[in-house]
Amino acid sequence: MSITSLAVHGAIRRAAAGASRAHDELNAADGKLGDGDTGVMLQRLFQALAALDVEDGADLGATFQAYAKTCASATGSSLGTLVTVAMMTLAKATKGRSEIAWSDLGGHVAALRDQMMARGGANLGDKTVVDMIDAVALALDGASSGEEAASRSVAAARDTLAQFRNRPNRLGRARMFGEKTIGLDDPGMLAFVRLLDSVVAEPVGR
Amino acid sequence: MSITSLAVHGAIRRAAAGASRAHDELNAADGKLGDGDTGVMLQRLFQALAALDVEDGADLGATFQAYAKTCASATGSSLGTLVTVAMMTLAKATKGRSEIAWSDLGGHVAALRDQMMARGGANLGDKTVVDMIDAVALALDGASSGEEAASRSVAAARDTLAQFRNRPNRLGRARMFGEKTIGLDDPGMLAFVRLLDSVVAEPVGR
Amino acid sequence: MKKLMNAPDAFVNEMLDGLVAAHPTLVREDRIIRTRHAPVAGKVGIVSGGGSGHLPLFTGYVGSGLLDACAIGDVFAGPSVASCVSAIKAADGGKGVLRLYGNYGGDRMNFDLAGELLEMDGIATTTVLGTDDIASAGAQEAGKRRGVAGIVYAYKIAGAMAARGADLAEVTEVTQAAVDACRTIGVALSSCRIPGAAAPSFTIGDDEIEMGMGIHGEPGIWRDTLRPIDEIVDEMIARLLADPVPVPSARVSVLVNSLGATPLEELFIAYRRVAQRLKSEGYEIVRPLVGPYVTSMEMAGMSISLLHLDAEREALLAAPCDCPFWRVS
Amino acid sequence: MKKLMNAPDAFVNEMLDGLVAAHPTLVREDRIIRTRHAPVAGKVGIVSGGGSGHLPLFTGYVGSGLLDACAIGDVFAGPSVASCVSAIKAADGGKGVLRLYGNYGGDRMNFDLAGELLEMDGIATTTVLGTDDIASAGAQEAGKRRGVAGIVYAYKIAGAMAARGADLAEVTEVTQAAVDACRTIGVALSSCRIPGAAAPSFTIGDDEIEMGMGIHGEPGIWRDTLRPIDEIVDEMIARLLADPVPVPSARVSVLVNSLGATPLEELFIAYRRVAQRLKSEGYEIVRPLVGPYVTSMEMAGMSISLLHLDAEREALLAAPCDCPFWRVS
Ligand SMILES: Nc1ncnc2c1ncn2[C@@H]1O[C@H](COP(=O)(O)OP(=O)(O)O)[C@@H](O)[C@H]1O
Ligand SMILES: Nc1ncnc2c1ncn2[C@@H]1O[C@H](COP(=O)(O)OP(=O)(O)O)[C@@H](O)[C@H]1O
Ligand SMILES: [Mg+2]
Ligand SMILES: [Mg+2]
Ligand SMILES: [Mg+2]
Ligand SMILES: [Mg+2]
Repeated sequence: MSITSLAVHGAIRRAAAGASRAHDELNAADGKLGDGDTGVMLQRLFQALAALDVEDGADLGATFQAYAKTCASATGSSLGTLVTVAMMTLAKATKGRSEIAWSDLGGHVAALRDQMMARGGANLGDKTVVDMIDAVALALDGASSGEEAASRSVAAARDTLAQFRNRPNRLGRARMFGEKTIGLDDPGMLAFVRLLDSVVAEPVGR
Repeated sequence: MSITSLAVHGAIRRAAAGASRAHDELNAADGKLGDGDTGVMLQRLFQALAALDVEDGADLGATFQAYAKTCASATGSSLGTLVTVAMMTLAKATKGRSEIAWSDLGGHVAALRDQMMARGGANLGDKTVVDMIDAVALALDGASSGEEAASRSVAAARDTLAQFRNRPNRLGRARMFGEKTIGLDDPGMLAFVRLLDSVVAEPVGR
Repeated sequence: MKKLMNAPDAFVNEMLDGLVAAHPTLVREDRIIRTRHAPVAGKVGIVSGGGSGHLPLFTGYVGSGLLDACAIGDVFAGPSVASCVSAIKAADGGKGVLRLYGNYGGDRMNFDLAGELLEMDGIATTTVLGTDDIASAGAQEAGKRRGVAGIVYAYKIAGAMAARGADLAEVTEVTQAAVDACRTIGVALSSCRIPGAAAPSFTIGDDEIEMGMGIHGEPGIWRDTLRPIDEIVDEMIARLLADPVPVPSARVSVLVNSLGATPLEELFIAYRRVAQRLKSEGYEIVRPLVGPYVTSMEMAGMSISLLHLDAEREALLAAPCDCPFWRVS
Repeated sequence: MKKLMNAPDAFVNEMLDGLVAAHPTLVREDRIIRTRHAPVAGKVGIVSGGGSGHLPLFTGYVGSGLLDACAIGDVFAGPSVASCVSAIKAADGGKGVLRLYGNYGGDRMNFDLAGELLEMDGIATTTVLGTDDIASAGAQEAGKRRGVAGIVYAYKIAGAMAARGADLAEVTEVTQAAVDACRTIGVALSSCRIPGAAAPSFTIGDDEIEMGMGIHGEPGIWRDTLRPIDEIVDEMIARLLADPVPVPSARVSVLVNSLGATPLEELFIAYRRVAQRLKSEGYEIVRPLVGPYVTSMEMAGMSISLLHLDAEREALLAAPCDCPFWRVS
């Protein structure tokens, strides 16, 4: 059981469907402490990714590189560029391989978390999507099947959203709202949960 | 019994007081079919006129010339410039005289009506201050005392206001509102009535 | 419609103080603004004037190759007769003065009176009135039309003609011909408030647009819910082209003007369509202008002005000019 | 907050179509605008970029003696990495490219990524971030401050320095010093709406003003009922002067900027007081700028930017430049 380009593209497609469903909710969440565009941005971005042609057995590095290129052209938003960073990181890490093992997924997620932090300047605890990815990376540690990966990451993501809800945002525009952000979900974290829920709604690996 | 510079200046002072009292009403009337400034303009203008020094026995032409000069500097509004025109007309007509007879007043008013029409391009019936002045000029014809002049002109002015209320404005900005002006008083006509009421509230001649 | 101001009565004077402080090429004398070099001996003077609240109009166009002096009224009120007199005097370099201003009753009386008072001083004056607003009266009553943004073209033509050394009659004739070749129509989206006034100058619904409204809120042709700008531009261009000019030309200049609050982004979206439409009708656009040239404070809306060109007018449009808000070099 | 537009999704592209149609000195390539002559061989390139909705910023300052190219994002959103790459390439004349843009997280990531992607192509890049908004972070955290209207001065300095033939390190150093010598503070009176958004970007009461608010509605220092502009200007100037710059000077330039709907009349009333206050504090004002230089569509409000000068910076400010919205000659 492993992750191939086709499996990844299936996940991207389900994420795109999830982004459409969550469009209004995410815009509204961003409207409270940002500029209200998280939903529209993610919907457009994942639609563009889902529209790419990905063949089964394709080199994973090439697949992620194609995603990275599409992201780099399709969006200039901060969350969108973090997706670009993630895709670039995965492209480098999986270059020349047509599959990766489920047990390696946690390591890849940890690597892209680090790249996102280096690029975006967020620290853990700032209440951003990075905190979500950190929690998922930890949860995936030791997971060796798609089912395990799915259940662990979903549980970790939900817990993390709930934990951070009552903490203040410490980054970017949301930071300016200070204590007023307590009680609100960070739109990037919320988006991660919604997209992950959609991705795992069907079996992710084979 | 005749009209001297001092009598004229008394009338100007009472008109100034009347303009202050009618300030809000005239602004409101102008607000409905103009730019809402008739009250503020007349208050300022007549205060400037009332502040001039006028000596008893002064040449009427010089008195009116001083008013004309003040008007020319103090206002750029259309009604204000019509007052300037009136003052210039009276200055020419009374040059070298220290008094005029009540029986001549109607002729002077008719002359300034004609000058106002020539300058401003209004026709009789357009529902402007000119219709008011026309009515007063006619009413003054044959009046030979201050009391007679006062009662006749006040009656004519009130009648004219009432008559024109149900006709449409046909000049300037108010013209653009067409039939919507029916039922509304023209601010210039209304102002004339209010100021005239103040002027005749005390005896005008000696 | 909140305002960054002090006492409403001080609005115009404080505005003029700031204008000349920021632009030392302008000289203020009470309620007139003139160029530092005015009057220029041997040159026909160009004066304008009108109410405040329309910057850059009127006084922002005082500069070389444009206006020599300008008489300034209160917000949306004519300049006083005394200001008109001073402005004409300030512009008179001995070859006479063209009075070039918008066709509003009060302004006409004031400039006319001023001209007559100055006849005794031997200053020759002529008059050209801006009458470009096609929504304000029908083509048969073109003389009753109000002046709006198109007057900016008339300033340019008159200023360039005077700078060339033309005499008063020539300047007047060429300027009048430019006005006759110019047509404007505007749309309004939101109102403005005169400083100190209790209420906005007019009201318009949150989802409404008015076609043909004047720059002081004078009623227009129709009012309806807002629609895509392409449709609005198409109607405006159709109305402009349907209004005959004495000598039509396939070469035109066009001014897409903001009434104030409408941002540049929207003007460019509109200009894009204007250019498409005019091209598809066979016109070539020369020296287009896009920006806030004639405004009504915080009013939202825009106008389109079309100037039909001939060789002379095109050359005059290209002649150098320099004022704080418009420079050709 | 009605908008003259077509589909919200088409807003930026249609705006750019109109911009280049009206200004043939600008060339559009998808989501970048460059000068007709870019890249200029042997000259350091200056690029900027940022979200749309701030015209003339950012792309309106593409022109000689200013920016060579600009990457354009959606309204209030960063330009894509791909646009940043294209803009840098378009500006590279072989002597490297300065990336000069406002300090916003997303824009930084995008320009940084773009720079790294281009390292392989052998294009040398440096970065200077606009950080002039003193309300956005304290003086001890000046590196966290956002960039607002003061970046216009940085454009001028960088563009003039590059035009002189300075190398990338020199251009970068002098531009960074200009940013360090510049301070801005703004006030907001009313909100704006992103095209297609259901609600305004923020809300503010009908009688309220907010001191220090950012150009996207970022919260400021205080919010209270509107007061006379002289009091507001006095506080703004006091705040600007209380914020230390590395090398203070008694010669300063000042930009009084409209956020969009605030009319020129009000800007001049404000400038009048700015000039009075600065003079009474012993400053001499050089080349003041008053107008809409950095806006947020229909937002009402204004900002004041103060640039401390030295001899070199003053000369660079006076150097010729030419773009659709700013010309020095
Ligand atoms: N520098 C950053 N580091 C980590 N996460 C970030 C950063 N900037 C933004 N985010 C995440 O992105 C979310 C906002 O996304 P979005 O609204 O799409 O972007 P934008 O802020 O450009 O409008 C935030 O809620 C946060 O989780
Ligand atoms: N050309 C004119 N001829 C006669 N009366 C006029 C003319 N223009 C204006 N008026 C009178 O002036 C009144 C408006 O005065 P006011 O509001 O003070 O001037 P403005 O229209 O300049 O704001 C009108 O109601 C009308 O009676
Ligand atoms: Mg957002
Ligand atoms: Mg009025
Ligand atoms: Mg008026
Ligand atoms: Mg955004």
